[in-house]
Amino acid sequence: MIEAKKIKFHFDNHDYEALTQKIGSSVWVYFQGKTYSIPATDQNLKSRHKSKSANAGVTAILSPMPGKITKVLLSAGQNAEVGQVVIVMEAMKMEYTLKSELKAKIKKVMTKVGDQVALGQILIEFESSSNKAGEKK
Amino acid sequence: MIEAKKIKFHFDNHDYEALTQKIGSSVWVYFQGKTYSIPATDQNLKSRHKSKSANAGVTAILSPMPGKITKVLLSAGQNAEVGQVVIVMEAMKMEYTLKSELKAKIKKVMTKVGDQVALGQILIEFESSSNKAGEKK
Amino acid sequence: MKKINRLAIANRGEVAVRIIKACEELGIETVLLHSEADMGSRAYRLATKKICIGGAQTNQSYLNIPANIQGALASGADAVHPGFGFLSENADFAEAVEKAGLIFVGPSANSIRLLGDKISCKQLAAKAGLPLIPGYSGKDQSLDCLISEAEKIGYPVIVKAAAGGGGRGMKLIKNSTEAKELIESAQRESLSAFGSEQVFLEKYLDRAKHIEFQIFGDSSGRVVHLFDRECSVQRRHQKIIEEAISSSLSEDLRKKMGEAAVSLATLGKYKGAGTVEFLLQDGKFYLLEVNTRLQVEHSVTEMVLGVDLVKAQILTAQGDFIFKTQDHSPRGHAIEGRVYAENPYQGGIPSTGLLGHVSFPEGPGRRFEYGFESGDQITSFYDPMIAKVIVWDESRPRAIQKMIKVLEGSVIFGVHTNIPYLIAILKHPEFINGTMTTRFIENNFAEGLKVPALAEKEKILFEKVLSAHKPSLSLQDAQGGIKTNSPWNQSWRIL
Amino acid sequence: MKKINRLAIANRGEVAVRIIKACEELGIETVLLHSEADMGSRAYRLATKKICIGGAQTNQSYLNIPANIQGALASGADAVHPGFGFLSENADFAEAVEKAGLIFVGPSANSIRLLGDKISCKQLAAKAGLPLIPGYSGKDQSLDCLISEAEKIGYPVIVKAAAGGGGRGMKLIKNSTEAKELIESAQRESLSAFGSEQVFLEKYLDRAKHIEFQIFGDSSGRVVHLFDRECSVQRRHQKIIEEAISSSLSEDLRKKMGEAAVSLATLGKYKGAGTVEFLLQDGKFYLLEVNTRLQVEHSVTEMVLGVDLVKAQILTAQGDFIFKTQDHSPRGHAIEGRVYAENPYQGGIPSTGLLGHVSFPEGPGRRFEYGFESGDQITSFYDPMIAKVIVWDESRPRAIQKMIKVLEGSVIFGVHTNIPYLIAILKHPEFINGTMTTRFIENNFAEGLKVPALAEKEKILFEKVLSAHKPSLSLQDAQGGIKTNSPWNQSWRIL
Repeated sequence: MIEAKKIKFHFDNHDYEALTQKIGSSVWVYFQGKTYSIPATDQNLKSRHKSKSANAGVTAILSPMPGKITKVLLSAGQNAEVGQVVIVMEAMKMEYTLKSELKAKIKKVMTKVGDQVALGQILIEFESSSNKAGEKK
Repeated sequence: MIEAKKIKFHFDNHDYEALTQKIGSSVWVYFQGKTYSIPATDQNLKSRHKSKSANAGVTAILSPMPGKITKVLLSAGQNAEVGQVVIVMEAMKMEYTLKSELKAKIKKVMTKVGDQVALGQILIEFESSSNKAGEKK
Repeated sequence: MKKINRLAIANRGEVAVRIIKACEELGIETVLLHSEADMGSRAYRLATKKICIGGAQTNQSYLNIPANIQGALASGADAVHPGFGFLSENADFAEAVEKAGLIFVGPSANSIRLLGDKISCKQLAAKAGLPLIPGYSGKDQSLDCLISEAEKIGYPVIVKAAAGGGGRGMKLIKNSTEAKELIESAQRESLSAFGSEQVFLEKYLDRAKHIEFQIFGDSSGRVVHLFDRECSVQRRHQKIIEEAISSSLSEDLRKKMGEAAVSLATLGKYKGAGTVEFLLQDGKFYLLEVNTRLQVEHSVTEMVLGVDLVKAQILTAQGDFIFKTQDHSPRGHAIEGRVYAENPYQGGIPSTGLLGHVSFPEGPGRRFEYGFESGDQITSFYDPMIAKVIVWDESRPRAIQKMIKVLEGSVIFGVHTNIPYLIAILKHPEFINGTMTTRFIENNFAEGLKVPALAEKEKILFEKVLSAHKPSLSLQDAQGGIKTNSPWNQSWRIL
Repeated sequence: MKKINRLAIANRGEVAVRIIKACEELGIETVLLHSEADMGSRAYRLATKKICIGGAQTNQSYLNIPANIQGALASGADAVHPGFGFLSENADFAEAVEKAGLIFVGPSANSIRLLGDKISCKQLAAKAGLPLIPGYSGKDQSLDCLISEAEKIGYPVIVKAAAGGGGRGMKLIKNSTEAKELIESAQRESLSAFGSEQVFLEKYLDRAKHIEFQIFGDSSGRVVHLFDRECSVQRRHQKIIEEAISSSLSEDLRKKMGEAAVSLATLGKYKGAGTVEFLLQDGKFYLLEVNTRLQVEHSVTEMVLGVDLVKAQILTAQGDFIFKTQDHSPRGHAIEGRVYAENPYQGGIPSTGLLGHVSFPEGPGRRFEYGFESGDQITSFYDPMIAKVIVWDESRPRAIQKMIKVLEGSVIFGVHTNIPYLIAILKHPEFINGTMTTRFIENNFAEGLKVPALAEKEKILFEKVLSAHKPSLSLQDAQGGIKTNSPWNQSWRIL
């Protein structure tokens, strides 16, 4: 692993120094008591952005964190209400419920109880034209 | 500056781990609560060794540390007695006296008061066939 | 009476490191009983020996009693320290350790059953005359029964794991519509975390302070208390900031609560380090529960009292140590902040990943306990607490000021942490005044933190940083990290 | 009464870092007044502002009064902290700071003159009825006079810098033949270190313990003591290991010595942190000297008493702090080991160079104060002390045990250090028994350390290390480093 680097810059008659390190696809920065992380793979982001725009009619619940699915409460063809719990997952010994943010019909359930899922993995696909779906409680 | 590296080895049915780093011409090693430094330039050492052997009739007082010469008590042509103070130097705010370890005539004084000298720098050259000369008090 | 020469640690993370340090100082070898996922951890690197006892899933390793016993025996250990969490309050484990001929560093299995089980503890406390919170702790654990008992108590009601602790398996039920879901959730969490799905119900006290007493029993049956801690700053019943000693107790109240704690622990024949937790509301205190183990926040007690509780545990297990309460009086003020791997700008969502640069600004009266270093992975298998930052100073205001500085000087790259959240709490007037209750977070930080606007100099820095790492990269303010559902939505770019 | 907003530090190394940390916690900005040689140092990186005040040679920078004053004024500082060593006991400097309209963090110039000058201090102490060591402290500083006075006192005699401290400008004269050389040497060192060549003579007490009392005076003239330290482990009159509190004092003696220290400091109208040093021999104590400044070993007092002496200094300088002695009583035991950049296998010869990896094993009751990090140069211009390792534990035996572990876990690459020497001292029966006198080093470690023989596994490791760094290198055991005069003499090779 490459060490963190110091970066110096000048602004408004002052010299500043920050600490920075690229880890995976993010660049981390520490400056004046605060830590920032900046995604450094805009290629990747752009392509995902485009593919989403292209399928504007489909929305989904993505996994908000890596973890284990402990409960799936609805199945394909069923309707989800706004605020209804659709998925329960566990991460770092805490349980998180994923609720639907829209009233919509489920097109596909893409996970099952016991699955280890990754951050951003699609869990539920809706048939809907809304573009908001799934939020952590 | 390159980071210290871990090094693993196996001996007598045990796995061990040490920390190591090359700094300048030395390799530093930390193992089981002890720190070692190993000169990593034997080429250099060998050549100095040889040149010394070739001039076996000349001995010298070398500076045992980097520092500043604050007093030179004898000059070329004078005789040093065993234990006689020849040079006084200062390093890290402490004074160190360099005494002659042999009874010999001084061939050349190669430093003067106020000089900043390096570790191993020749300060006094003797005319003698003895091969021990100059030791820190 | 038996000198411990090699001690097995049935735990991981920072507490495993804490135990290793204590053993090193006592000249005791350590054996880390670890899962497959923990070979890149500080405890793994520091332990004298390490034995892999199973897979990453806790039921395969850290909650697996036979695997732990087998590992301890195979390593030639003569004692087992359970740390906190996992099997630390599991009486069967304590018993299995003793049966295997090893010393269990903790109370007897009997004490754990009496005091650690929340329900039997309440029964014992009632005998000892301690004030209890109204609730239900019956044997009928059917959903119907639990829901009807909750109705009887009257909402809000808390459902808790009988074998639990640390906020896991604990849910606040505000009304009847969410009762079923939350009770089931508590049962599942309890099963996963503690291996038992028994729960109980309590009336929720809505303006209470969390005050707890450190107790310590020697092998002769004598129990003393080592003063109090306040842990009112909690989120989802999980402590975030702890202090010693509480600034909310009168000397009279401190004396009464301390005596209550000691009388209960004495009745439970308590040995070693433990904690009696209370809620304090309107000047009245109620027993909350007893934790029959070392507490995460033991460090603040150590700093104000000048004791080493982990060494005391080990020495007591050997039979050669006695705490004399009269020798101890608190001095100054200590605060602990738990550093969680989570994103404070997204409601505390867990954050996992490869750790990069990690550094803490050491100095007088500062202590850093951490389990992971640069190059280690933070996984989703275990508790999100990756470090503890502890400060001591001569007074509470000075300790708060120091803590803010120390947190600002702490750098963790690779996962998001709650450090900005901790700083915001420390700067809140209610915390500064010491008037916070267990609803402090709910009342003041329900929305989480807002991503602060970037100053011009920060934008310039980020531009420079990105071009240093890779030219022509666009920039997204990710102090809040990737937005959960739509990572591209809220980015901004330097044009 | 005036709040300090920006404080200039007329010092370097670990004490500068210590002052910066205290200021950070008090919300005070810092200005490092540094030499050209100190831009690669931790204090340089941590200070809010830095001003270069001159060349590497101390008389051009750290001993240059006008340069320091000018730097402090240019930076907009409102106070100056002198640290220890350098100008910290220079009354002219204190005066110059005050004349420039800045606050001097320390006693008044008058107090420094009265107590800091070893000769006037003895006169004051005589008035206060303190027991003094027989000696000569007259104005006639001619070599002839000093030699004849030494003869009168009777060898062994110590010659000391009147303005000195820290073992510099101090020599032990064992007989008349070495008197001239050593007196001259003391004068030169004194001039170089303190800017004055005045010396005095004292009878050498050959089985004495070094015991000192931390004193603290508030702005109202009230002086208290904060208990004692023992610093008997000295080499060339330079302290190596210090402890608080001394294990050699009866309560009666502690009371008497503490009262003597306070009465002398009160007579000197002492303000802020200072130290009254005594020698204790055969149950009788003698005034040694007063240090009118923060002491290197202040940290051990902080750890056993629960105080922050640097913050107390700054707060006292602002006029808003008062130590109340009755609030303080010592707890547990603290030990400090000074880490010197020197080669313990060659009689402590200084070691300089580029620092590589540096790490300290943090943990409860451990404190590390250091001025240099990986990538910094250790030069020959300044004091060889590059770090301090301080531990606290509940008892002296436990503190010793902890200190050994902590030193073994400390890694410094790039310069040789006295860490093996410190460990050898801590393991010596005389130290463990607490019976050591100031001649402990002379009696037990006169020869320095012997390079230990290498075990087979170490040889295998070294071979592996060398081949990893560069194939076909030969190996020389250099735990003792390059032998001074003949680096090739005592090498050994793997064949």
